[in-house]
Amino acid sequence: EPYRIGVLTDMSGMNYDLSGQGSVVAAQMAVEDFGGKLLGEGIEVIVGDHQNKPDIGSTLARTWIDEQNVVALVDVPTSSVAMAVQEITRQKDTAFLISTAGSSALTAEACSASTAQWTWDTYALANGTGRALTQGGAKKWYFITVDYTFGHALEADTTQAVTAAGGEVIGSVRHPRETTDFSSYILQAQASGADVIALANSSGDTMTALKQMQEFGITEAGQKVAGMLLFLTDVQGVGLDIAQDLTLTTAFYWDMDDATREWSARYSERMGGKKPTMVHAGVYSSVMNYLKAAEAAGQAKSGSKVMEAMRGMDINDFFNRNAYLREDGRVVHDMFLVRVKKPSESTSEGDLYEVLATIPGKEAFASLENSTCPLVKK
Amino acid sequence: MTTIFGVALPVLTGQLLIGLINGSFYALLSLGLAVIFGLLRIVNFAHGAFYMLGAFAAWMLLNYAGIGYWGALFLAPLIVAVVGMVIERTMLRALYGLDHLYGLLFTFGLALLLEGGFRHYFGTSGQPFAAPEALRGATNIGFMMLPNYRGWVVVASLVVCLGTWAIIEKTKIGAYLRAATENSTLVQAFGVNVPLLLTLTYGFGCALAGVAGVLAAPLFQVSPLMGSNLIIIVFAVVVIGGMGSILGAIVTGYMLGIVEGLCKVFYPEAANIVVFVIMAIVLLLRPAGLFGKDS
Amino acid sequence: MTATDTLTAPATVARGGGAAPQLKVRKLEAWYGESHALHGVDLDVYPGETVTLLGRNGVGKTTTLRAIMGIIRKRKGEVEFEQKSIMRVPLHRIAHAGLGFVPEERGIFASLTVEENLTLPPVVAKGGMSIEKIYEIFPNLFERRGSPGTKLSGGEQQMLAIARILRTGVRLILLDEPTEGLAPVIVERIGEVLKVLKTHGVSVLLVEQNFRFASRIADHFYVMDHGQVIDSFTVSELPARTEALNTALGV
Amino acid sequence: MSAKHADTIVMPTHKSPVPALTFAALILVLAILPAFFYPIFVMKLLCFVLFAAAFNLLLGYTGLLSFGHAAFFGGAAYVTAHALKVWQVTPEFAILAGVAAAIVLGLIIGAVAIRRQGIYFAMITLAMAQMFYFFCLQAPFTNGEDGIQGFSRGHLFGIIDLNETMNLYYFIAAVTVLSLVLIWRIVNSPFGQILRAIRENEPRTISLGYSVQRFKLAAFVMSAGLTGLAGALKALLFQFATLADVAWQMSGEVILMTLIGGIGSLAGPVVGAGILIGMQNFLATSGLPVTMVLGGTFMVCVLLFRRGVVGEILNLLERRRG
Amino acid sequence: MTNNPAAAPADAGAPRAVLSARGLTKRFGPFTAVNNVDLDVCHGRIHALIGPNGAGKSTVFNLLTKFLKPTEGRIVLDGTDITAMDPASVARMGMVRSFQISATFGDMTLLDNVRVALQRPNNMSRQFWRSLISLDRLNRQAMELLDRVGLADMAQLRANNLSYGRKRALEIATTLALEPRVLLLDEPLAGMGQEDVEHMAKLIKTVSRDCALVMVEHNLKVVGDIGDDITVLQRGEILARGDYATVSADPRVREAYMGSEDDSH
Ligand SMILES: Nc1ncnc2c1ncn2[C@@H]1O[C@H](COP(=O)(O)OP(=O)(O)OP(=O)(O)O)[C@@H](O)[C@H]1O
Ligand SMILES: Nc1ncnc2c1ncn2[C@@H]1O[C@H](COP(=O)(O)OP(=O)(O)OP(=O)(O)O)[C@@H](O)[C@H]1O
Ligand SMILES: [Mg+2]
Ligand SMILES: [Mg+2]
Repeated sequence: EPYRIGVLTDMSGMNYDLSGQGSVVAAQMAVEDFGGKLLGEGIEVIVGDHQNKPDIGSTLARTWIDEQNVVALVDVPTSSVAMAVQEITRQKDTAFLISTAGSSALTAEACSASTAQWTWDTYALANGTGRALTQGGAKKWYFITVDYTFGHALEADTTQAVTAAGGEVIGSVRHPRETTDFSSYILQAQASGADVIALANSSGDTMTALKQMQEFGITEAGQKVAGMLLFLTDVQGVGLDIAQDLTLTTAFYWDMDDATREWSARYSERMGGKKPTMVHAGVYSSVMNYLKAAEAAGQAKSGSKVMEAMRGMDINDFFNRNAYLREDGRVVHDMFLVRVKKPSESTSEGDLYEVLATIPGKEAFASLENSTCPLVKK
Repeated sequence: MTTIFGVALPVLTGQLLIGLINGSFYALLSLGLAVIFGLLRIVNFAHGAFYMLGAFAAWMLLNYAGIGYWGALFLAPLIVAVVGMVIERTMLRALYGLDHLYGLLFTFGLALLLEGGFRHYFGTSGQPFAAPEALRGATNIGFMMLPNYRGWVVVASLVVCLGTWAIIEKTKIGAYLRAATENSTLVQAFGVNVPLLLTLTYGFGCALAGVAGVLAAPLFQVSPLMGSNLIIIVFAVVVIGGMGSILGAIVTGYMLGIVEGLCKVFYPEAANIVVFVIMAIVLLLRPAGLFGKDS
Repeated sequence: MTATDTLTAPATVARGGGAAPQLKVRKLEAWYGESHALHGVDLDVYPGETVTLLGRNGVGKTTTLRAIMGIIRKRKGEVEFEQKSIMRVPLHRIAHAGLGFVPEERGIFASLTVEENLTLPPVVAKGGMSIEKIYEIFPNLFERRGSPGTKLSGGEQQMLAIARILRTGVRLILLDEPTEGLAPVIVERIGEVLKVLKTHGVSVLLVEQNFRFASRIADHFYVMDHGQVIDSFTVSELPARTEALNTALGV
Repeated sequence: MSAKHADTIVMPTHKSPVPALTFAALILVLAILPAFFYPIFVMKLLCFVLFAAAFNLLLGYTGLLSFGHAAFFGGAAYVTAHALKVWQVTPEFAILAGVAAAIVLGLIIGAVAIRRQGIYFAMITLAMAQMFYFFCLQAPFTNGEDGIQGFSRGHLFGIIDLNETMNLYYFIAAVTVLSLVLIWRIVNSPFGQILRAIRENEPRTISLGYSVQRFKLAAFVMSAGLTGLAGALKALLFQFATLADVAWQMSGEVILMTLIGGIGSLAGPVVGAGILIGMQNFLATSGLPVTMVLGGTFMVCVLLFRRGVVGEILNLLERRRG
Repeated sequence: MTNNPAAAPADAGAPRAVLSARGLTKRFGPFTAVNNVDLDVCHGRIHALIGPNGAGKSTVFNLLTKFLKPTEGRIVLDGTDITAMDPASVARMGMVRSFQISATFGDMTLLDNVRVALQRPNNMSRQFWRSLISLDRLNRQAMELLDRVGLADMAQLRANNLSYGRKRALEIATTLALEPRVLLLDEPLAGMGQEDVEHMAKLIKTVSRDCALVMVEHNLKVVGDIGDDITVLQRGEILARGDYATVSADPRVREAYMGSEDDSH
């Protein structure tokens, strides 16, 4: 029986653009590039649509592992589903290669020895942007925060980075998730006189807020806008006209060097011209490195053994720079601070970012010092 | 500076105005729902999907046909109306004689189908859509900068709402439609082409959602899911106003927009449930809704 | 008339003065779902006539009216109005041909006021009564013209149901049990209205259980049983028939 | 006429052997099912069977369409999960806590909603459940999008280890069967008879002196409690409770299950839950757009198969006979 | 005028009134539908309300059964003031009304229809844990009631399959199950064929022996045959009252209600 790699993603819901079909293609590319054979057996990529429901995701994960010889689960957007799947991969000691899910909890109290959270987490994005902008002179911050655990955490993480870099938070306002109208909050933020208005929310809300900020002429009046959690697809969604000059942190941008361009060109070809997001690149990199590690470990069944092998391996590639896998499952690698181009600067449809700075992995991700992961030995 | 409960007066006035803008959407959408419910006794769960369809139609007109905002303002609702009428003719019609719940369930399925379809073909992150040149920028109206486009939204929605109300309450069409909800066979026996009237009404109700969609396109992201959450609030608005009451839907729509705006200033944590709380209170005190007639 | 035109004894008195019938119904059958309610009804209404359908409960009188009007779509046979078949005419066109209908359950609309109810049916031809005239005949309605239709008492609703058809200018009215639930004085008044209609040349096809009422105003009678017309006679034959009728109707 | 005559005409309501046989068959099927199907999948199915049956108690027998049952399902799941994870009580108490929470919620939502009927009722329940959704989203104990995850199922009565799959299976199967029996009993009881009367003709029931509102509220709360039981079992089974269970889409799904299976029969929701859950599972790996397929199914069911699978079959059998 | 509130409507020495109303008035906005009406209904007698259309008969009826709230006036049932009570509690006190249309449980058998009515007085309505078999002990009583209205041999039919007249009979059977002390019937004969009318009139007469009965009816023949006390309403006020002979001889009644119709038909 061939080894199977299960890409468990959202093929019909709100994460479809960010992950979805692109993740499937990226995983297939990795398998092909690896040669299509692992430990003498074939490798197959299978796909599941968890419909953003943890019960469907976890049932699928279980049946895959128990009945279909799935040795690695890949991607898994939606943090509740990822958390549920992680419980199963931990029990069954199956490799879990997270790319889309960004909840820091996955490598904190809920961490697992067979997991690698490959691409990003909320801490890294918030922290990267917060620190970089404050160091750049924007000292006074105002938050528009989505009112639930996720937003609160994002705000707290950023605040920490901002104050550490010598800035201060002069106010914040909480809004309900999936708000259609941000003008009340924008007015309050505008009145605060802050240098930076930070959006501590996620894609749908961020996009609406950005659109409405332009109406109120926020950036024209000199205030900076920062998205704490913003993906390439979001920027494409609102358009450069509105997103221009936004500062954000990303793990990957297709137009950084020859290596990224080469891979992205191959990806685009298979995806009807679409550019890869960091999630897609992360899926490719994680699957590729997983296969190498499994080959090195001489087996694929035990996910934790593969991860152990991976920890002793060089996992750098076009996506991973200065990268290593930590015992809590976090893949530490360099992150990049980027600025969204103005429409006049953009030369082609996918030409969206200007890379401002590289954030070294050690600074980007939360250190192990305060880790709540039981696997971390102190 | 004058303050009320510790909030500066200009901020408060600004919020009131903004609430009115939000209310414009509630009013337009709940009006469409009320028209459809009041006259067809169908709870149009697909109303949010038609709203989305309106926005997408505008976007497609721009991107595939090169027709701009002003053209879309007329064409997009028309497209939505046609889609609505086709659905009414071919499917919804079969449900008229049945329990109202079936209409609700059918349109619920329709909403899933439409939203799912758009999600499948257009993804979820949405499409950009710019406001027309003429309405960009903002005007200083003393206590706040009012974005021009928002001013336009208020005016446009008021005109559409009042026009609709006048047509339905002040002409014989309204009487036909109300009578037809009670006993359509008899009205038909009197010589009124009820089936056609119903088709047109459904189309018109959907077109109202379409108008809201076009108006919303430059404000919100044009995305397949834009209507699915809004619709539940709009339901609440309709219930508060009194289901089927045209005037109730309009007035309550604007009113709740304002209340919600104020809530965002004084107690933002409750902003997303304030409408539902009001609904529960209204139902306890006046089961038929603020403007509803007791049955 | 040929023998097949009617199943009953031919009328001894020529009806309609040689004119063609205004409404001609032949072999009309109708179904409610699977159940066969009419088994071939034949009847004629001549211009200006008041014709009464008699019969016990449940024999199909209402069904006959509904089938003529086209409210029941599952039907067979032939209905001609003013020499044109109306079997294929859609329901909403039938009123425009000149047929008016007053249903048994009155069909007053709760969401409309009395006056709105009154003006609801579109005027299909000239010659209908004016609103003023109607209010003159039914002063109760004038008094209550602003209230919701269903807030009227049962009898007032019945008056309203009749009154609103008078406005439309139809030439034949199908009237289903108009006196049900009415006080004797009002019944009398309705009788007078029907006589006024006759002077205007409007024909009426009346369904009545109140035989005494019908006998005072009708020109011709049909008796129904089991979804068929079993007897037919004109008003002059009435005295001779009373005995037989009483048994047939169970009076 | 004498009462003696009366007795000869009316047969006493005989205890029909059919329900007992059906339940016996059900137990038998449940006993052997794990041999053929993945036990976790069967357990999930059972949770939804119970959910749909509890929902149908309200819709099918009282004629009230609730669009807010997700609140009871998900609410109970959260409370059970919280009880297991934070309070660390034994599973039976965690489940009881979940059910109690659902009952309290049912009382609150029901008290407001039963004042109206039909679609009004549906929309009020929808709005109230939405309020509860926002509460769950914002309340810290639910952990927002992550949900409450990763707790042990513990030992039933402190003895039986529910982390053993088959132990869990028999526990869930037993609870489900008992609950179905209970629902069957409620429907076929003097109380159920009054519910039927209310559905048939509410004003008449009032005029016979019944406080209809109380009966409706009682039915609503019973349905909420049993729905809560289903949610609690699901939390126990999957070892998590998340927002997906309180979202209004979940209310939509349970309606779809009932509709597909057939409203107003006990077997309907059972079949419907099976079909929908099976379909979701199948669609997950089929590559078809799930929402579109579900939406289309909904429409087709409403347009063409309003009686549902079970209803259509019964109807067919009846026609054969008639 | 007879409608002087001070004057006791019933003669001294007449049977005690079970239900009495004093000064009953109902206004709908500016319109007075019922004005200052006094009524006394006695055990074992049939009290008929007649009057021209729109006189306010149904409104009085609705006031008595609490389906409408009186604007003014008092209603006393068996010595208890019920003016402020809701319909369900009044029903529980033994005052039961009929509806003009379809007041049966269509999908249930006749037996079940009657049993539903019997469940409440027997305290068998809340037991959700007991089986339906427990209701069998109501069968004997239910069958007796069906027997009284002549429906015993149809006990297992569904109510929907009954003819109009029989539905009304069934309705009366369920109503009797509550052992009403006051029974109110609004146009019980409307829309019935001649045979049914006679049957129903007999039934009403029988039933009235065990309760006080109020009936609104246009069928003068029946009113003349079975009515004991008759109250004539006109424009919301009492025009006349007394037995049939007295009332029908009153010229005002003849003018307002009967018209030229003679009472001998
Ligand atoms: N909607 C219906 N569905 C099924 N059967 C019906 C329907 N309406 C009437 N019937 C049946 O059709 C037959 C004829 O009914 P119809 O109403 O025409 O009688 P009718 O002569 O008008 O009686 P009545 O004097 O009681 O009004 C009856 O047996 C009746 O039960
Ligand atoms: N809810 C209401 N609102 C306004 N007016 C009403 C209402 N109910 C009744 N009326 C009016 O009160 C008057 C008395 O009505 P009621 O129904 O009591 O008459 P009735 O004596 O029963 O007549 P009928 O014999 O025709 O049934 C009528 O003029 C009616 O229009
Ligand atoms: Mg009839
Ligand atoms: Mg009346």
